[in-house]
Amino acid sequence: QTKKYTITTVVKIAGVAWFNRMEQGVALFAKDTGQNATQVGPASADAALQNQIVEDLIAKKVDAITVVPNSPESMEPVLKKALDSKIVVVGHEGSNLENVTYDVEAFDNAAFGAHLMDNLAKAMGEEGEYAVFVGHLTAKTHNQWVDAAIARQKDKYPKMKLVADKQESLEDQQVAYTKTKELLQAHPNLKGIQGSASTDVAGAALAVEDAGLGSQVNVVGTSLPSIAGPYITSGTIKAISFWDPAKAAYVVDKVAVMALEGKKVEDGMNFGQEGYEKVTLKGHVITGQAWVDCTKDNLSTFNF
Amino acid sequence: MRRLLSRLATSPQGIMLATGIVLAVLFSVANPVFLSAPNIVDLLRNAIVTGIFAIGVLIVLASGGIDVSFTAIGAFALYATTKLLIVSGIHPPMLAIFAIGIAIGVALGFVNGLLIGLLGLPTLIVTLATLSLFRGALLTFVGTLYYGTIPAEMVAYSRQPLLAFHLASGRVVQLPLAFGNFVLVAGFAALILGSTMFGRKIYALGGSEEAAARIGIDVRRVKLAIFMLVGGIAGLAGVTHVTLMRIANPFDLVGSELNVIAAVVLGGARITGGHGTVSGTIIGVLVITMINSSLLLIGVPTYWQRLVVGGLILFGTGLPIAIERFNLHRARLRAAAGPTVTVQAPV
Amino acid sequence: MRGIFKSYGPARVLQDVDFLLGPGEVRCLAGENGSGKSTLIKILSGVVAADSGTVSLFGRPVAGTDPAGVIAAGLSVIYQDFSLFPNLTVGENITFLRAAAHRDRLVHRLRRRRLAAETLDRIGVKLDLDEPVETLPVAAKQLVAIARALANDARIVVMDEPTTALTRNEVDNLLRLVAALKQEGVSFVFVSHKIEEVFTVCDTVTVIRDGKVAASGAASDFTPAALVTAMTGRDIASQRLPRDATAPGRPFLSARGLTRIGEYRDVDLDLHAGEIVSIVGLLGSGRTELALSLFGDTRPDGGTLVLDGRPLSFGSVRDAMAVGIAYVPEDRLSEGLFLDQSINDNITVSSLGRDSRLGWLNVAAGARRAKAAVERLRIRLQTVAAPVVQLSGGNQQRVVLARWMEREPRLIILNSPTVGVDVGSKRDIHELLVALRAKGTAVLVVTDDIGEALAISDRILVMAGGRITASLAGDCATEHEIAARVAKDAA
Amino acid sequence: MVLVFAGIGLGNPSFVSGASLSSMAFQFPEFGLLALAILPTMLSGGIDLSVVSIANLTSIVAALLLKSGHEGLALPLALGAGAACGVLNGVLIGYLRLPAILATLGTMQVIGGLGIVVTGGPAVTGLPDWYAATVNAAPGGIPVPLTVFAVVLVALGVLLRFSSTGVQARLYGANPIAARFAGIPERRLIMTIYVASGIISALAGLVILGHANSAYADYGTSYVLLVVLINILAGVNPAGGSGTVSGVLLAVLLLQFISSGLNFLSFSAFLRDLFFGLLLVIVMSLRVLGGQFRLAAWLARRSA
Ligand SMILES: Nc1ncnc2c1ncn2[C@@H]1O[C@H](COP(=O)(O)OP(=O)(O)OP(=O)(O)O)[C@@H](O)[C@H]1O
Ligand SMILES: Nc1ncnc2c1ncn2[C@@H]1O[C@H](COP(=O)(O)OP(=O)(O)OP(=O)(O)O)[C@@H](O)[C@H]1O
Ligand SMILES: [Mg+2]
Ligand SMILES: [Mg+2]
Repeated sequence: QTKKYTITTVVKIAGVAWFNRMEQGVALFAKDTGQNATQVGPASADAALQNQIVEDLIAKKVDAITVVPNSPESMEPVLKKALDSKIVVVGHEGSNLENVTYDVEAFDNAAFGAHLMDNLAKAMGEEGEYAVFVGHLTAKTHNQWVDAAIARQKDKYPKMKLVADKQESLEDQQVAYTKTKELLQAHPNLKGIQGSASTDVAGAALAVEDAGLGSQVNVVGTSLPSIAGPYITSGTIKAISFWDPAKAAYVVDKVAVMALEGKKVEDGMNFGQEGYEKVTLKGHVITGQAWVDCTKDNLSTFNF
Repeated sequence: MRRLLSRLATSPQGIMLATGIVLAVLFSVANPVFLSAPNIVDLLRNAIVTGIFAIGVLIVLASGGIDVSFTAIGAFALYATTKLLIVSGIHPPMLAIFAIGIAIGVALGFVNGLLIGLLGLPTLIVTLATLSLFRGALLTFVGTLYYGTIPAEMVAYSRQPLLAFHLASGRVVQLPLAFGNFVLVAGFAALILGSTMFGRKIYALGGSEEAAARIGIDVRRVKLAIFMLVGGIAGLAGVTHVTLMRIANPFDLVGSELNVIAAVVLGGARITGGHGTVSGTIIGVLVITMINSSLLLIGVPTYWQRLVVGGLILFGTGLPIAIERFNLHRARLRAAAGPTVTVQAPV
Repeated sequence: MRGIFKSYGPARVLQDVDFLLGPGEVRCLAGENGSGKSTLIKILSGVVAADSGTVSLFGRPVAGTDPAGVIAAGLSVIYQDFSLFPNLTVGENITFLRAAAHRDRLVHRLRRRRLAAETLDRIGVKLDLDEPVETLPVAAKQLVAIARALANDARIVVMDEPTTALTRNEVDNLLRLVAALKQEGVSFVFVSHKIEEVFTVCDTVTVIRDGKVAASGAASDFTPAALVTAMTGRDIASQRLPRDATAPGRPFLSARGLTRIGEYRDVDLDLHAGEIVSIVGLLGSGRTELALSLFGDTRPDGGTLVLDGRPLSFGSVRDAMAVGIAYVPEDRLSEGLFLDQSINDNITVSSLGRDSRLGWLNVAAGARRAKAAVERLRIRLQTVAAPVVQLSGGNQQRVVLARWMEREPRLIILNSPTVGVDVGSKRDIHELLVALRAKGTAVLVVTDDIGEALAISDRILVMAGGRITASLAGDCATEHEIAARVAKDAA
Repeated sequence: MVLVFAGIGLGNPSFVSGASLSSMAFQFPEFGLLALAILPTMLSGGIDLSVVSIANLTSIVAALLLKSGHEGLALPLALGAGAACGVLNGVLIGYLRLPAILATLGTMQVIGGLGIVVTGGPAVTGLPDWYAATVNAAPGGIPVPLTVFAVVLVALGVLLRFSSTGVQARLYGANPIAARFAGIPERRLIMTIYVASGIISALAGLVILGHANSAYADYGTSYVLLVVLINILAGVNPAGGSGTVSGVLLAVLLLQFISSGLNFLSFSAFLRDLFFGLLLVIVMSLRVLGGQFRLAAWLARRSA
């Protein structure tokens, strides 16, 4: 066995379902490879707290930092500091990050957004009014998905119509619920809702069901089976798409070790994880094709 | 009748009611749907958890203290209760589930009460500390995992409407049974505050703690009781939140404390203590809920929403103050009508 | 109470005090400001524990602090600071004590209203039972405090300066009531700085000086002069202070037709440099409101103010201060002092500009001035760095005065400056005002104490129903004459 | 504080190193400045919940100006924006007499919302390199933000103690009615206090801009309660009338030690919340109990 490295993954916030699943991937990687890989995250999804953690990790002299930033731009200086201290930095969900050794993306964000729109269009029969949610107006990836989705609709589904502008759920299910209720009041003909934060679809679906409109309004979006499950079963949520955070983390850590060992990532490499069998490399951004759709039919195959 | 009206017009609740009506009129001019039955029912539903919390905050404010830990207590109760049920697999009736949540709340309130009553620490300091402490303890020791599937009793309860009707469009409009919790808590608090000596002692404490001690009120015990009561109310709010959202997420609720306090203060309670009524608090809660959940309806662009919410809070705070100033001015102009203090011939 | 000792930190407040009260006895507790009267009362009522000594009530010992037990046993106290609940209504305040003492669980609204109304009837006062206490004038608050104590059917009533804010009629009512209750076997402890009251109502007297019992005996054994000597340890003559022989010059401040609707109207007033003017009147006659307008705190609705011959109007207190007007407010605890802040800061607050250059303070110079002021006004204290809350009432009032002396005002308005101040201190304050007059300051005193008005004033104005109804020369008027005018004009 | 430091040092010896100290020195000035910004408002019996929003808005203003090449204007206009926000608070609290807690709760949203309106959500990036380089530099081993913090700390400390405005602020906090009768210029004073708070927040914003090399409308949202907590831990009376900068300094350092220490020992982020709460309870209880003990000892000595 080669040298043992300390690799720490810094996530947006500790303890939520998404990053708990990611931690499973980190743990699996540690078990498989014997590396000292762990995961940490702040108590609330605040860029400032994430910066503090990375500062401390630099002082602690870890070998590699892998990071899922709340606000990629805000982290550049501290990541640069890490690179300057000879620490390997691998990003995830931060394709625009500059101060990283590599960045691993599960997929192309624009393609994913377009895919979500395809799902929504299918659920709505390619016509009618729809609305979109982002977690925060300031969240970059959410906005990329939604912008790409809207572009796709304009391009391919002319009979569909976006009502109101992007709704902000503050990543809070209660807010998604309230906003959806308002949407239903303001736009009685609403037929579809697309969510971005993992709790958006659940809040929206509950609001739709409470209004007795489960058969008329269709919800799709990004989420996890454990969150959206009850509403996928009841049929209000037609489909959710996501990528498996555990697999992403596994690949991220693998890339980190490669970089530490001085190996280069090549275009078309196989990382041995589903969706990352043939990655593309552009600059330092490694992109897979790792999105997964979950519908009523395959819901039972997921355990997270 | 006129006397009653003029009393109402000069009371804080009355002024807030007027402010709320002004806002409602503005909103319904912007979009007439605002005044439709479904929207009003939605508004009431959205006010439930804030409303229950607000009653607790009112009690603390009336006693001259301030509480910011109630959201953490609510989150603790909501999560610990649900986890307990799920992990143990027991299926008690809904009433017992609420009782568990309330008991957890009372226990945490007891911690506040001990520090505040026994050690005599200032309420803001203690509750700011326990806000952090309870939340940290919950997420460290109880868990962080989100439960998307909650116990069947809770789901069944959450599906029961207190009031429901169908619209021609096929829409269902329903007010969940949980609204009853809000009504019960409000009624209970009105009774306690208005008609029991314990309630009057709360106001007495808020008026002057020194004076209360001097007439033999056991200040420590009353404070302990207040924080246990308020903890219980927060616990109930937490469990109610679970049934409304049909999830148990330990990250929920914390962060909304200032919003709730704002609602109570808007309703006429004073940060400095001794004042506030249940009716005023209800009005305050409705106004805040209205502000927070009507922007889309009245067509405020998403990018402007935070700004507008802030602006409306300022408006909602400022208008009553302006009205009160006007009332004072008017009262002075009318003061010549008759002396308030007269000294009669000696007995 | 026997052998009572009590210290607050280094300050020994009570030393070996014995205090006895029999049934149906009215005992006066006399002493200078800060001699320890209020402290003794707090020990008696179980609010504060004595360091040593025994307290027994109706033959049973009282241990430690148990105000509820003491109240239930039949003792009620009218505190110097009233200790009312400002946020509650008059009716509730009056009945709260009794309800708490009876360990009621529920509120009995009707019974409460009846009790409150009856009690107010007994002391001959009409107040709106539903009005919150905080909006009442000071005097009405004091009446509520009295009513509350009586509503509890107490067998002992302790009155710590119950008459400070009351007018003559009300005081007479109260004293008559005390006499009547005494016949029913109720005992009283009566604290007052008003010597006449002591002799009108008390059977026995205990004098405390510097925390020790200086004299004790039947009231008939004392003459007023002897009592004052026992209290202060020095002789204080009670005659009028010398008047300035020279006629006052041009008016410093004149008001013509000054009106603020609902408060005062058509007030014509001339205040001259080197003159002391007093305004007397009943509760609610508008004196405080007039004073506040002269200090720029409120704006008159009509009329004119002329200063040094030029018309002006005040936008704020700052404007009035800028032309040399000072104001000593009525309630020194809530309006006058920063209780938890140092004596030094309390004295220098209004003249910070003097020690500062471009906004930067010369802290040392400020402290020097504060120390000098403390000596000049003979304020009794340990250090100027101590919080002002530790001072006794009379010394606190001197701190407020010292603050304004620092500004060398051209007109100083004092609202009830000697309320709750002992005879010795009162005399000192009066002398201070006379000294100010000698320096050419105009002095306006709002007071309930006709004796005080007579002792110091060059002119006495009677105010009633918001108008000035009479102007009397200070050296010709008699107490009787003024009291008659006040009562007549009010009717 | 020494105890906490030593405790963590025992747990992980590398904590007591230059690297960790310098890491901390980079972290705390950010929220330390915000804590100082709230101090004068709490001293005067008010509170300013909008400090974080002001910091973010000023960093956005500075970022936009830097980006558009108006480099000379950036600093003065950013400070001006902070002062303008202070004026807004001052008008609401001093002139319109809204309770400070409600007024600043409102302006927190208004000013934060303004940041969103201006940026349209995502972070402002693409600043000239010199800015971040300057802020993140450490001439002579002392980070620039630390110097800013130290200068503001001393300046505020001197102002509060040795200027008439400082003394007036404290006295006004102790008793506003007495302050009016003592001729303290109420409205002007409140205006000064909140403008000062706005300007210090703006400095915090400029430090954040350098740290993040971008301006983000939602940065540091978790700081609002943290800085109130710091002030209270520092012994500032929430009702007004007492509080010192030295107390704030101690509290800031203490919290930074705990926070970094927990990161070093790889404890869960939620423990940080727990510890902060516990610390506050313990410190306050000791203060009360200690006060009683001291008094008891005193009395015993006197009567002996
Ligand atoms: N004629 C009147 N009729 C009714 N209310 C009055 C009248 N005059 C005054 N008042 C009220 O009573 C209050 C006056 O009380 P206040 O004690 O301040 O007056 P004052 O003249 O200073 O008397 P004092 O100095 O004896 O207290 C005012 O606030 C006013 O609202
Ligand atoms: N809480 C306290 N802490 C420290 N010193 C106190 C406290 N309360 C009272 N004192 C001091 O005890 C002494 C006696 O005060 P007390 O209030 O009993 O005087 P008093 O005789 O009632 O005076 P007055 O006539 O002014 O009301 C004073 O010197 C006062 O400064
Ligand atoms: Mg006294
Ligand atoms: Mg008066």
